[in-house]
This record gives sequence, C-alpha cells and structure tokens, in this order.
Amino acid sequence: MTNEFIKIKGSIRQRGFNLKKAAALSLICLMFFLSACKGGVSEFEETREITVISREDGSGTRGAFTELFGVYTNMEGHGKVDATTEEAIITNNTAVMLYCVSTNPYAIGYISLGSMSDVVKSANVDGVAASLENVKNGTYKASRPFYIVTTQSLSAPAKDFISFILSDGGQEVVESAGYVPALAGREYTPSVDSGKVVVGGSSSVTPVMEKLKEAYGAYNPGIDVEVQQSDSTTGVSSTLQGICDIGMSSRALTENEKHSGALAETIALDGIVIIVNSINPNDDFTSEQIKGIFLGETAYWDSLEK
Amino acid sequence: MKNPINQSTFKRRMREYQKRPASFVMFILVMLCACVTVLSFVFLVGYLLYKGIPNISWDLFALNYNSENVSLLPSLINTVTITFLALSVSGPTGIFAAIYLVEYAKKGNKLVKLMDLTSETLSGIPSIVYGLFGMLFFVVALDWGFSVLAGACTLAIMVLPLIMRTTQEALRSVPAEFREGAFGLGADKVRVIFKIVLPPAVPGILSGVILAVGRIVGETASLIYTAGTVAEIPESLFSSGRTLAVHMYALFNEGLYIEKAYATGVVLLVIVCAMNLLSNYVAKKLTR
Amino acid sequence: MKSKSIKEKVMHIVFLAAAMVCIMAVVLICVFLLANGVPAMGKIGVFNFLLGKTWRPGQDIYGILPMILGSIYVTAGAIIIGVPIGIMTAVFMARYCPKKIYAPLKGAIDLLAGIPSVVYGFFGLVIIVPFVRDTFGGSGNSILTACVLLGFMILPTIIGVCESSLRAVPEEYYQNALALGATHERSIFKVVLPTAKSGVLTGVVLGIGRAIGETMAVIMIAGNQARMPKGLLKGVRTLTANIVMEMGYAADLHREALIATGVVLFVFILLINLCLAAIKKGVEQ
Amino acid sequence: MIKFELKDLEVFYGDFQALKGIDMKIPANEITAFIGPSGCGKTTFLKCLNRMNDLVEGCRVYGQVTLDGEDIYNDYDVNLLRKRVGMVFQKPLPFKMSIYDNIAFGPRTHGIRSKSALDEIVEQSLTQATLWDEVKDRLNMDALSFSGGQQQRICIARALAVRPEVLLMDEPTSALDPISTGKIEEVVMELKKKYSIVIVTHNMQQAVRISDKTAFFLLGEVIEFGDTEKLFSVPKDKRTEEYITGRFG
Repeated sequence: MTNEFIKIKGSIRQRGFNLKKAAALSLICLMFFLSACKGGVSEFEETREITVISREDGSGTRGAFTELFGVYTNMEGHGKVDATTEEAIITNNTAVMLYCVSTNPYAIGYISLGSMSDVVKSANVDGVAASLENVKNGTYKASRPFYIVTTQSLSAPAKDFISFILSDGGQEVVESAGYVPALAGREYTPSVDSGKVVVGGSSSVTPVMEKLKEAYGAYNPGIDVEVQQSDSTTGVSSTLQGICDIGMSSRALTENEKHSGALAETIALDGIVIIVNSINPNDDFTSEQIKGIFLGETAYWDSLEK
Repeated sequence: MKNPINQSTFKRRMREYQKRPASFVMFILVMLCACVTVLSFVFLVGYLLYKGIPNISWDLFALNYNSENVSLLPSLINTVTITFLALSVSGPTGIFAAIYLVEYAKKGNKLVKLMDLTSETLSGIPSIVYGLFGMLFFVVALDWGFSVLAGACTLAIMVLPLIMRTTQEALRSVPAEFREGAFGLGADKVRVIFKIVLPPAVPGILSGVILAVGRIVGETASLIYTAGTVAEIPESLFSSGRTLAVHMYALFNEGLYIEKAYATGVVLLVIVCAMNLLSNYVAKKLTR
Repeated sequence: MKSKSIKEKVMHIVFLAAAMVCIMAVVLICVFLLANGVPAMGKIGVFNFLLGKTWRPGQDIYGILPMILGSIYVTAGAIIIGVPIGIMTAVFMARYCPKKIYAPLKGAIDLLAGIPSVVYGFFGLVIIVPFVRDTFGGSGNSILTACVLLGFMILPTIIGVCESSLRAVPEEYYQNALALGATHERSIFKVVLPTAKSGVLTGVVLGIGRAIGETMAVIMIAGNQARMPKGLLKGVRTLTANIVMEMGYAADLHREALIATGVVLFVFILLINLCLAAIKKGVEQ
Repeated sequence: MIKFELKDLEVFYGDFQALKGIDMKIPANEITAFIGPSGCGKTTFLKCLNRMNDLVEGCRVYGQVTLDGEDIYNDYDVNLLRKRVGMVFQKPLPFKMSIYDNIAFGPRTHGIRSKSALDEIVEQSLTQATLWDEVKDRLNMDALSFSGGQQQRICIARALAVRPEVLLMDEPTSALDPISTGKIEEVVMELKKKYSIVIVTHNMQQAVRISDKTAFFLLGEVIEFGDTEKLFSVPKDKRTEEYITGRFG
C-alpha cells in the first residue's frame, strides 16, 4: 500500500511539483483523453437507435420541412399540427446540426441547401439528389421561399435596393450563392444615388443578403446598406417599428403581421437537404421513410422499411 | 556545506500521512481537482489553438467585412469600444456603491440588506433576460435602436453586481486598523477611503474588473438583441456593431465559416490574455 | 473647514447615488419584464403555464414545467460537479501552489473566465457529446453532458472568488491549527475554509447564477427536447434555451409566453437568492 | 531533568543568519524565559522547538534538537511533535467557532471522538486556564465575542487540551492589559507544576516574576543563560547588564 502511494505520489510533493514528471503525467492523461475521443465508432451498427435532429418549433426551416414531408397530424380544432417526435434533439443553429450529424453516426437532420457542407452526406429524396439544378427544375421537392418584408412607407434608397435584388443582376447573385432565383427578366436602373438602407432579420437569409449588398455596391456605390442578422420575427417587427427598412424572413407572415401592414416578397428559393453521417450507408430515403423517422414511428436504423 | 535538518523528505511526509488517512485523501483530492482544472484548461485552449491557428491570416484583419473575407477587425474595434463604455459606466458606479455599503451604511441597515439582495438578484439574472430588457428599454423605449450604446449599457448593468461584490469583499478585507489609524491622524473620511482603504483593495477590485471584462467579451445572447449584428465599424455610438463573440456566434450559426470562427476564437483568446496581463501590470503599478 | 464638509457631503451623495443605481436597475428590469410577461401568464392561466407538462406553441399550449425541471436538474448537476472541483482548486491555489506555477495558473483561470460561451458550446459539442455517447450510450446530447460542461464553465467564477476569500483569512489561523498538531489538510479544511465560509458561499451563488443563466453553450449540447426530463442520458431543455431558441420566430402570445418564461427565471433566481441569504445568515450566527 | 537539548543550532532565512551556533539545555517543569531586543532570534529559536520554522520559505536549520533524548528533526512525526510541544501565540486568535469546538479541536485532531471524553477535556483545560467559571454557561458562544484576555486564555486552554508536555509561549501578554496579564501569569505559574514552559517576553519584570531560568539573546546569539535570580542580580556579561538596566541601544 505504502509503496503504491509513494509511486503515485512520486511526482508531487506538498510544497512543490516535480515539474517534469507532472508534465509527463498530464501528457499521458491528455493522450488518454484524446484517444478516448478520437477512437469513436468507425463501423455502422444497424441495430442502433436513430438520433433525430430537428430545428426549433416555429423555425422557418422546420415549418417548411414538416409541411413538405407531412410530419404532422390532424388534430380537431387545430387542423394540421406539427408532430415531430418529442425525442428529437432540437437546435436553432445550422452549425450545431452539422456537427451533431457529422460526429454522431446514427443521426439524421436537415439544413438549408446553401449551408450544405462536406462534413456530412446529403441523402437523396425519392431517388432525387438535392442540388440547385434539381430544385430549379422542380424534381427535388423539398424547397421553400426566402422573403423580404417591407411596409407601405418605403424609403427611396430601400426601393432602389429592392429593385436591384429583383433584377437579373441581383438574381444572378442569388444563384451564385447557392440558392434558386425566384424570378427573372427585370432590368435594374439606379433611381437614387445616396442614402442608407438597414436590412435585418432571418439568419438563413443573411448570407445571401450580404452577397447582394456587396454586388449592389458595384452598381450604386452611393447607397450604404447595413445588414443586421437576427431572426425572422425580429426582422419583421423591426421593420414594422421602423428600426429596419427591409426585413428578411424565412417564413410566411402571420396574420397579425399582415394586419399591421407588413408586405412580403419572395427573393429566392432554398432547398432543404436531408443530411446523415458520412459512414451511414442509408443515403436514399423515400418521403414516407423520412416522415416515419421524424414522427418517431421508425426508431431504429434496421427497422427502416426498405 | 551540511544539509539543513528541517527539509522534509518525501518519505517522511508519506509516513506522516500513513497515520492520517483522512488528510491523505484530502491531499489527493485537492491535487486531483487542481489537475482536472488544469487539464480542462489545457484541453480547451489546446483544442481552440489547434483548430484556429492554421486559419489565421492577415485577411482576417482587413478593414472591411464582406462575405468573401469575414474580417474580424471591425468586431474587434467594437469589442474594445463596448468593453470600454460598459466599464466606464459600471466601474465607478459599482465601486462607489460598494464603498457606500462598506464604509457608510451602518450594519444591519435596511438599505444594505436590500442592496445585497438586489446585487445577488442582478448577478443571477441570465444574460438573455438582460438582452430582453435591453431591447425593451434601451432599443425601443429610449429609441436608441440597435446600437453600440444600447449594448454597452445593457452589459454595464449586467456586470455591475460583479464589480460591486468583488469590491465589497476587497474593501471588507482591509483591516479596520488601517482606517482607525488614519482617522486617528485626523484625516477626513473621503481622504481615508481614497488614500488608505482603496489602495490595498485594488488587486481585489481588479480581479472583479477582469471577471467583468471576461463576461463582456464573452457575452453573446444579450448583445444580439441590443447592439445588433452589423459586422462593420460603427460610425457613431448610435449605430449597430457586433463584438467578437457575436461575430463568432454569427460565423458558427450558418455553418459556412466555421474555420474562420475558430480563428476568431484564437484572436479573442489572445485579447483576453492581453487584457489580463495589462490589468495585472496596472495592479502592480498601483499597489507599489 | 467648511469646504471639507461640503466635499464630504458631496461624496456621500455620490456614493449613495451609485448604490441607488443598482436598485433602480433591478426595479426597471422588474417593471419591464413584468409588464411584458405577466399578461401572457394571465391569458394562459398561471397554473397551466407553470405546471403544464406540454409546450406546443403551434397549438397555443404553453406549459413550462419541463423547462423548469430541466433548469433545476442541469444547474444542480453543474453545482455537484463544479463546486467541489472549484473549491478544491481554490484551496490548491491559495495553499498548495508553488510560486513558480502560481502565476501561469492564475492567468489560465482568468483566461477561462474570458472564453465566450460559444466556444465552450462548440468544445462540448465536438468533444464531450461524442465522449458521453461512446462511454454511456444515448445520443450524447443529454443532461449529463450539460452538467459536465456547465460544471467546467462555472469553475473560474468559483475559483476566483473562493481563492480571494481564502487568502483573506489571516495566516495565524493556519499556524494556530498547525501548532496543535493538525496536519496541513486538517488546518485548511477545518479552520481556514470555515473561516472563509461567507466568501465561499458568495462564489457558489455566483456560480449558480452563471449555471442557470448560461444559454449559448447549453443550447448546443443539451438536446433541447421540450418534454419532461426522462433521465441523465436523455436530452433536456432549460428555461434559457427555451427563450433563445424560439424568441427569433415567436410572435404574439408565443412571444409573450417566452418573456413570461424570463419572468419565471427571474423569480426563480430571486427565490434561490433568498434561500442562500437565509443560509448565510444561519452560517454567520 | 532536561527536556530540550540543542546542539550547535543555526538558522538561516535565505542569506540571513538568524541564529548562530546555539547550545542550550532547557529544563523540565520549570519556566524558562527568553529576553532580548526585537529581531534577536528569540521567536525563531522558539519556533525551532516545535518546527514551525518549517513553514517559512527559504528557512534552513542546522544542528541538532532533541526532546527527551529523541531527535525531533530526524525522522520524527512533526504533527506528533506539535502535540507534545504546544504553542501560544502573541496575538490571541481563537478559531471562528464556539469555545467548546475551539478547545475540542486539538483532541479531535488526535482522534478523540467520544463526547464524554471531550467534555472532560474541555472542562479540565478551561479550569487549568482559570476560565471555566467564567465561561461554563457560554460554551456554545462564538469564541471571538470574548475579551482579549479571555481569548488568550481560550488559546492557552486550547493548547493544553492536546495534553502537551511543553508549552511554548511567544509574548503571550504583549497585547493585553495589566489585569489580564496578571491572570495569564497566574495561569502560567500554576501550569509550571505539570508542564515545561518556555516563554518569550519583552517585559523584564515579568521574566523576574515568573521564570526560573532566563536566557538573554542578542543578534542571534545567547549571551547569557542561567538562573533568573542570578542573571538579573549579578549578570556575568556587560551587555546583559546594559540591557536589563535599560542602558542598551
């Protein structure tokens, strides 16, 4: 017993560390930790539970997803009700979604097409791959619109910026950012040459809005555009309160918001990609399978109906 | 020269511990906990450096932010501005309030109890609640809009209790003899406070300020709702601007610039480190 | 002589005003939160709101009991992990640490306090979540993960406050105990630490405050399922997560319900502080 | 009978030599007083006897110290040593707990758990410190709420509670008023029967009043050591004479 104590305690004295040995010890501990973390699972076990990852209730992406894949039940007095399984991990953050799926072999989730990254694998839906091309030609069914929100009292520079967004030049920027343009065939001609526009709202729309802003700078350098990233609701309410000139939203307006005078316009279409871990052999789902998984009816990977 | 006889050898210590197992267990526990703290630190910082350093480039310090090059310089400037603003509000207020509580208020005073409760309450309020409050009060009610000033004020309220409490502790630990001695020499109260009581309390107060700076620099939730997220250098105190932490959050959020976010994290780390060193240096200067 | 007394008076008033600012801040926060949150509670019904087990904003069902429990569990776990480690490390820093490694260690801990919670969150997501999943099973986004991460996050706060209060204890206490034949450890844990009790408690309170209030890190790793907590390895949603998570998209009653969640959080912290104040009083007597 | 025997004791704090080659025999069951100007090494010497010097960083001790013939520096359990050699400090400093717990701290440290045994020890120790009658109804009160003299007696009682053989006292009355000092002196005289006592004092009358032997320290050396009466009436060394007559520096 004593000997053991002495051995363990060999590195540490009460009034002073033996620095070298302490360093060596901590290095060993560190390596142990690292190996414990890095040595994760490398083989896919079909018998494991599916980890479902979803966005938060009320998120534009989630709304679009549940609508598209029919992840809802009909409830009396409420109509269609989101029925995503209670066990689903909820996140409000695309990066968390990506990381959860990239580190957890048994996870399944969904993100915006523009945010797709190669740390995860995108799954086909009904045999169709999620790509810009397929969203555009309508074969990939999971897509949703991005909106800009305005009020009646729109400033001249804001009007000018919007006309740029909806012009061919603007829509080209949308496409190069990885989204599907909403419309085509309009020309842009600057109407004013100075002023300031504040744009704020949905974090999903922000990346494309920033690209638009930069491109706009080349056409009309006199106008200063400020992009505020927050979320759809803040965007809409800020616009209504006059804090922002233009709001960004990834969801449709509520009745209340419409009532208060908010107007929405579609600026782009976004695909929703089903993502799985890169070692997951299941990468081609039917809509029914996805619905089953997100309803919680299919709980294990091997109970997936092939 | 002979060896001194009072050097406790390791063997001797172990023999002493053998008779007192409880002490030995406590000793092991202390060492273990210290190791856990150090290891978690090494691990966390090591991880951040490992992920971040390869992604640092001069481009990150460009004057302008755009989606091709997510420069962090504007947010860096904002961080400094907001930290400075928030501290210049909450620092004096917190320290003066603490002075009032320790030096002026009588013991068992209702006000003291109320203050203790309020400062405890304030320090417990989650930052997101501060954010909501800041949005409702500074942004909407005072009509400042999303602005650096609104963010700084919100953060000032947030760190106020932190500064106040550490200052209180520091002041209380100054021996009463110091004050009595000074009063005995005929010094008046204000003089005693500033010349006698405050100097020895400076390290304690500064540790509070460091903690406060840490919270300000690391704050995300409340700033999103008050200072906004514009990634550019603000023109005035009433325009919006994001701090480094918000910048990181925004970069992480869409999952597009994760490498850049790590690099930003490293820069943030360096800044916090530099601030700590600076404040230590100042503390040394002041106490000397 | 006269100018002196005027200066005294002015400074007195300045100090008093500073103290009043704190009270004002609390009052303002109370007013704004209550004005925005209480009406929603009225509409939903206080009992339905506080004790409802279901949170479905889509159907206008707002019950936050799961989140209340979630916050309690996660905070309790963080305290269980963070407080002993924090106090022990503070003891190490104040009483064991050789001079050579003290300065870097102190710097490191100050640095930990300054790391933004987003970084902690990502660290947790990439390291702790897979670790918990591989070691204990489940999906990894669980109460346990949140407790561990929060436990680490409150360390700098606890260590900082505890260490300074330990250092404030006169050295003679330690020597007196030692002269009675007590070991280093017994002197520290039976004499020095109890003498610093009030400071240690302050540190713990601040730690609890940080744990309850933590948002950005918890939201990334806790799973955020809005249902009753089901076990250590299952996910959970805290009150703070609930607010941040849905504030962005919420409108109307949903938004008010979220502000009301903030009110609940606020009352919650008030209660904890009252309890701790009572404990502190008991300790000091 | 000899309690402590010191041979060629030298103590350094870093480069500073605090004690220079001291040889001394401290008798049992007597009171030995150390006098001398401040900074002459009295307290350092005292702290060598229960090894409190070990705590001082950069302190080195050379030579040999034996207690009842046992070398206390060579492979001796330091906690046991401190149990045998109790110490009372200059500044009375009871722990922040009740009187009872203060007194019982020592015995509990050394493994006495039974309530009845502890009760007995507490009563005995407080009686020895002539404090029992004053505090017997207030044993659960915070020790810090008593007067300075009482606090010092609590500290003495606390030191006695571990049943030491030797009691080291480092200017125990310098912070107290004459009445409390008188009380403490009475206590010390009473304790002499059972304990060997070493007391450091700046008060020469006190040394004359209570001690049997006196040592005069100057600049880390023992100038003179002998029976108190002789030392004060016919000092051998000129420097001693100068000091005790107040003509020194």
